[in-house]
Amino acid sequence: MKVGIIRFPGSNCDEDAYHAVVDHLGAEAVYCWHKDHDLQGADLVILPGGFSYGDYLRPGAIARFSPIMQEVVAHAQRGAPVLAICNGFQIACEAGLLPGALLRNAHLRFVCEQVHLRVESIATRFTSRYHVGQVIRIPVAHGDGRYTADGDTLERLEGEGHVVFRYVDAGGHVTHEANPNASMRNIAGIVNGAGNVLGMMPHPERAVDTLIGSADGLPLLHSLADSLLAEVGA
Amino acid sequence: MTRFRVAIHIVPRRGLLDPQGKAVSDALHSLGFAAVGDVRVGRHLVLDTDAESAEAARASVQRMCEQLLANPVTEDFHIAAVESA
Amino acid sequence: MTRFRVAIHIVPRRGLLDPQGKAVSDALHSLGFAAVGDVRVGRHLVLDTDAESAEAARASVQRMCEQLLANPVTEDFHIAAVESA
Amino acid sequence: MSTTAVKPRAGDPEITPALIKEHGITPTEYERVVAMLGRDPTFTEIGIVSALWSEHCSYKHSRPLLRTLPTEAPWVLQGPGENAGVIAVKDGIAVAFKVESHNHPSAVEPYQGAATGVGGILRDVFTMGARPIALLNSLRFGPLTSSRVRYLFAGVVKGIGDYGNCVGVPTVGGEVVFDPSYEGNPLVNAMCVGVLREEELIRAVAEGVGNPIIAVGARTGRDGIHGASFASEDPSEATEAKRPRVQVGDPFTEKLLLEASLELIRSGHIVAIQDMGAAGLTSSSAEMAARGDVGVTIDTTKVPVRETGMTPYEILLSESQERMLVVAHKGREEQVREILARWDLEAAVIGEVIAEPVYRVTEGDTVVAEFPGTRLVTDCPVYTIDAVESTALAAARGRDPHAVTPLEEEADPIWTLERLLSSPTIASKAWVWRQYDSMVRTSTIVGPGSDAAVVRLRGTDAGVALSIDGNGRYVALDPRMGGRIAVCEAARNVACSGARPRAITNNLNFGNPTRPEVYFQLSNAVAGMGEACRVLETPVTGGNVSLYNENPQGAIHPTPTIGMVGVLDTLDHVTPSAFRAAGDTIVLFGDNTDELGASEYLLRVHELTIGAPPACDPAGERRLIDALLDAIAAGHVRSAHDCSDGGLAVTLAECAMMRRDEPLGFQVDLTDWADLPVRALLFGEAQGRIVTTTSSPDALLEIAAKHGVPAKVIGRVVRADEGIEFVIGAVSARSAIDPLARAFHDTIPAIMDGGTAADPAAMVSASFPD
Ligand SMILES: Nc1ncnc2c1ncn2[C@@H]1O[C@H](COP(=O)(O)OP(=O)(O)O)[C@@H](O)[C@H]1O
Ligand SMILES: [Mg+2]
Repeated sequence: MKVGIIRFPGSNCDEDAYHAVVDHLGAEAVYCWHKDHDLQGADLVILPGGFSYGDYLRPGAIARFSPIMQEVVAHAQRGAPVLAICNGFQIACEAGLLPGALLRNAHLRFVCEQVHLRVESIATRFTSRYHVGQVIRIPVAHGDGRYTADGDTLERLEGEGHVVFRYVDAGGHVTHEANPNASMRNIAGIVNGAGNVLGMMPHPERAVDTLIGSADGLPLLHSLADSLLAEVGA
Repeated sequence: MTRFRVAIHIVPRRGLLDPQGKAVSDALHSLGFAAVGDVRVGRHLVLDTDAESAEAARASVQRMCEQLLANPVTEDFHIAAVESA
Repeated sequence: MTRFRVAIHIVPRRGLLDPQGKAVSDALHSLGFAAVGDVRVGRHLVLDTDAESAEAARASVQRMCEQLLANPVTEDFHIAAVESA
Repeated sequence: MSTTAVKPRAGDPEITPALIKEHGITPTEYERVVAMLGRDPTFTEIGIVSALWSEHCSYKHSRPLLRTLPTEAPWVLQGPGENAGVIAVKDGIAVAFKVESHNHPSAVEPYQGAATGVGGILRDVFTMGARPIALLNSLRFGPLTSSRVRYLFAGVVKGIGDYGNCVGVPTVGGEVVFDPSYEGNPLVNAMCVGVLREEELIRAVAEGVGNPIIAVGARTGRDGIHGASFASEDPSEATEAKRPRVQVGDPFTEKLLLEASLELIRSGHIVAIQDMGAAGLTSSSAEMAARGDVGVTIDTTKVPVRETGMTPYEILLSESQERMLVVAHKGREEQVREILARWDLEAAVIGEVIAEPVYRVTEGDTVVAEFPGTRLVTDCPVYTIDAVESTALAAARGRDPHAVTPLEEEADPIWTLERLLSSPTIASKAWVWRQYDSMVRTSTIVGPGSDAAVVRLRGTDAGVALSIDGNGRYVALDPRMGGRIAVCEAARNVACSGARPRAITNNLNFGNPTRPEVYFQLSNAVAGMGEACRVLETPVTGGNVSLYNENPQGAIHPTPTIGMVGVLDTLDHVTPSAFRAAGDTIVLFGDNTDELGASEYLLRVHELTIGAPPACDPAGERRLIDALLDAIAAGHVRSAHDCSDGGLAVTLAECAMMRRDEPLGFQVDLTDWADLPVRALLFGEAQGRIVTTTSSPDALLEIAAKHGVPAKVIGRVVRADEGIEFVIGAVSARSAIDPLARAFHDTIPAIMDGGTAADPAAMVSASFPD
């Protein structure tokens, strides 16, 4: 399995994604430069966190026009997996890979802390190693993470099981206090209709080792590896 | 070719939560501006561009808004003024 | 008392770096809008307020800008329109 | 010596005594310039001198004092004199670190002032060839009861957060103190730590005749002109008129500059690199030339500018951010340009290193400034002032804290404890550090909220422990003792996390040094710092001086802040501050004393800054640290937290409920000290104490005894629902955890976001700019 990590100007979680994949998952990873048109044969594409183009105008608005994004979109259209984390999630929404938008946190401040997420669906290639209703601890670090979409979109996401992670309290309950940014319906992560693009505000690549606070993000990477292995096997 | 200065307003779509607007309105109240009601906070862009005519400038800025400047999911835009710069 | 809707533009002061404006201008160029020159990004506020007259509304908004809405060190503001709402 | 003709430039103002004064140049200094040049200086030259001879760049009032500080140890690879200090850690890995102040810009525009402060310190570190891995900050404000202070506090925190978060360097620690002495003159000190391989160390020394000098990064605008001399003036007089001088930071460009600079340094195409910080192009070029003892020539028409019609004076003195000056190998200009272009950055050759021993600036073919050799830097004046202690402060120190009548409520020590825990200076700063990305780079083992942060160094099993500390109250009341305490407290913090303190950087925030009583504070504080550094073997590898911190009420508390770097040879030794589990035994290292002077208790409960600060014996602190580190290495220490603001009671309470989700309780018996006044025992700030927990108390006591450090079992950790309890002979005091936890955790959020009481000004700075 080969992972392509996209490097935009202003990406700053690219190295963290690299270490998570190489040191903790034991897979191969390459960086893909935003000005290139080359995914270097990556099976999985990661759109990492950071502040592409300084988040100027709107987070993700400028990055989505980077040359490499044409390849990322084509890769996604082929049904190949894309993991879009934090700023990557914002870029994916701007690029139309995922529905909705991520707006300024309602309290208007950046927030960095460990949060609890409830796994809402394990019928995705990103979450097969979790169990439904499992509560995991993963950090968030963002200023614009308030997931927003129109009513129809929300109904569709819910109805088709495309809401993958929700902010909850330690006991697994969806509460206002557990929501770090006032995102609609406490949504922390969603998949697209085809199930191959996951966008999430929390950082699974920062939760790969108890030494740095949590290893609850590792099963996500392992789920992806499983699914890719199954494809090769098939 | 003439240089035009174009003003654009980009505002959060009505019905969406506008926490900045709410924060500003609360702050104005606590400063004693009790008569203030709703406040909406958006962006004001001023850009210079060369074009054959004011209409051409407006048309080009319209495309910029649709492609980049406004988010079609959450924002509305309005080209407020086109003046020769 | 009448309800007025007031539009306010707040822009980074000329001469100060406007990194956001520069990023937008660069992005427009790479999207092919080669004719674009300088871009400045500021804020556009629309607020409703009750006042005896349009003049009174404007005067009150002027004070809001001075006291709260604009940063006196880095920004200029302009009251663009006062209309009965 | 023959010099090229330098004539006044058409359009420049005439040199008058008023203009010279306006540039902060004294008549004697002016004579010095004339003697150096053998003629009258031009307007451009006046600008250059005013910048380079400002306190900020020249250290003219502090240099002789700084020279007394110890700067060497076997692990020091780079001491003071460069953009940052560097120490060796392990396996060829080294760390670079430095602290810098942005006090005056932050007083005027808190958001941009603090943001650009972070930008500057990042550049100081990555110009050494080091990749920044951690940021810390030390902040001082007036009391939060003022809306202006809330505005400054919110803006500074957001500015620091937005900049570091965007660049992608975790902010892992810091401190915030609120005291009336900083009203109107906040302190914003930022520290950065970077990692490098020893062989990658690069110095900012211009070399090689014919080598091109290249301006890199952002374009030059009219912002911040005269920031350096601005930082060297008393802001209470001058600030209002100088507002347009603020600079706007662009962290996105900084991130590109960081990546491009590290790539440039590794490429071998360049000789030297320096950030254009205070006094911009002038100071960076003159300092690089002086370090290499070479001549340089610079053509201002070649500098990429953001605005039209900029004069040489403006181009030389602009403090536009996110710019670097590079000396490249001759013939490699194209390669340098290519690397920068990859990061969408500009590079322009603006001058070269020359054989002739002059510092020359031209505007096209016209020479607009020329100084002989490197004398501009080396001949700058140095002042020593007669030091006289302020009689008011000496009198305040002389007052007996025991003569202060306790309030009625103090009959219950729990009341006093709660009052202290809700002092904004002591209360949890989670409201602040939640706004900082403390985890990016996935190397933060211990983030904000502990005694010291711990950051691992990839490629080794080692880590660094980082802390920034200072207590202006102590220094005000006794500068020498205060200087010692600042260093010792920082060292104790680092040791509590399991690290051996190795070196410091420091920021001297003081008032106007030409006043004898301020110079007294400065000279004595530096002396105290030096004493402690020598005993602890933590040399000073760099720092910064910020003088003229005054408000209309007078000088701020003299505030040296100490950035301490410690090393953990293995991450197995990382030790938390918070209690770990019920049943653990609490062992106090060090002794309780009857010292209540200069305490947070007196300030918070009685609004008094009086009495002598606690005595600090660096040799005793050294033994304490050695004992603690031995005990940690032997695996006997489950948690360690040092006693500082608020004394023993506050320290124990913090250990119990620092982790809000998983609090614990404690029961301690202090009957051994029953002869001490209760408030001195519980709230006095005696130095040299650490609260540890262990499951092997005997082993711990044995190690302490071996080092000659007093140590005693004082109690045990219990479940949270059992609350806390102090027994002192016949006296005992108990409390549930909850009210104390609320005092500690909710105070700052309640002040800053508390419903309708929210401060409008704070809100605006918190929501803008976006
Ligand atoms: N308080 C101090 N103690 C020791 N060295 C200091 C202190 N203040 C400044 N220095 C050293 O003086 C040198 C020059 O100062 P510096 O602050 O780098 O100027 P700049 O503001 O351009 O960065 C630096 O090497 C710095 O480490
Ligand atoms: Mg420097």
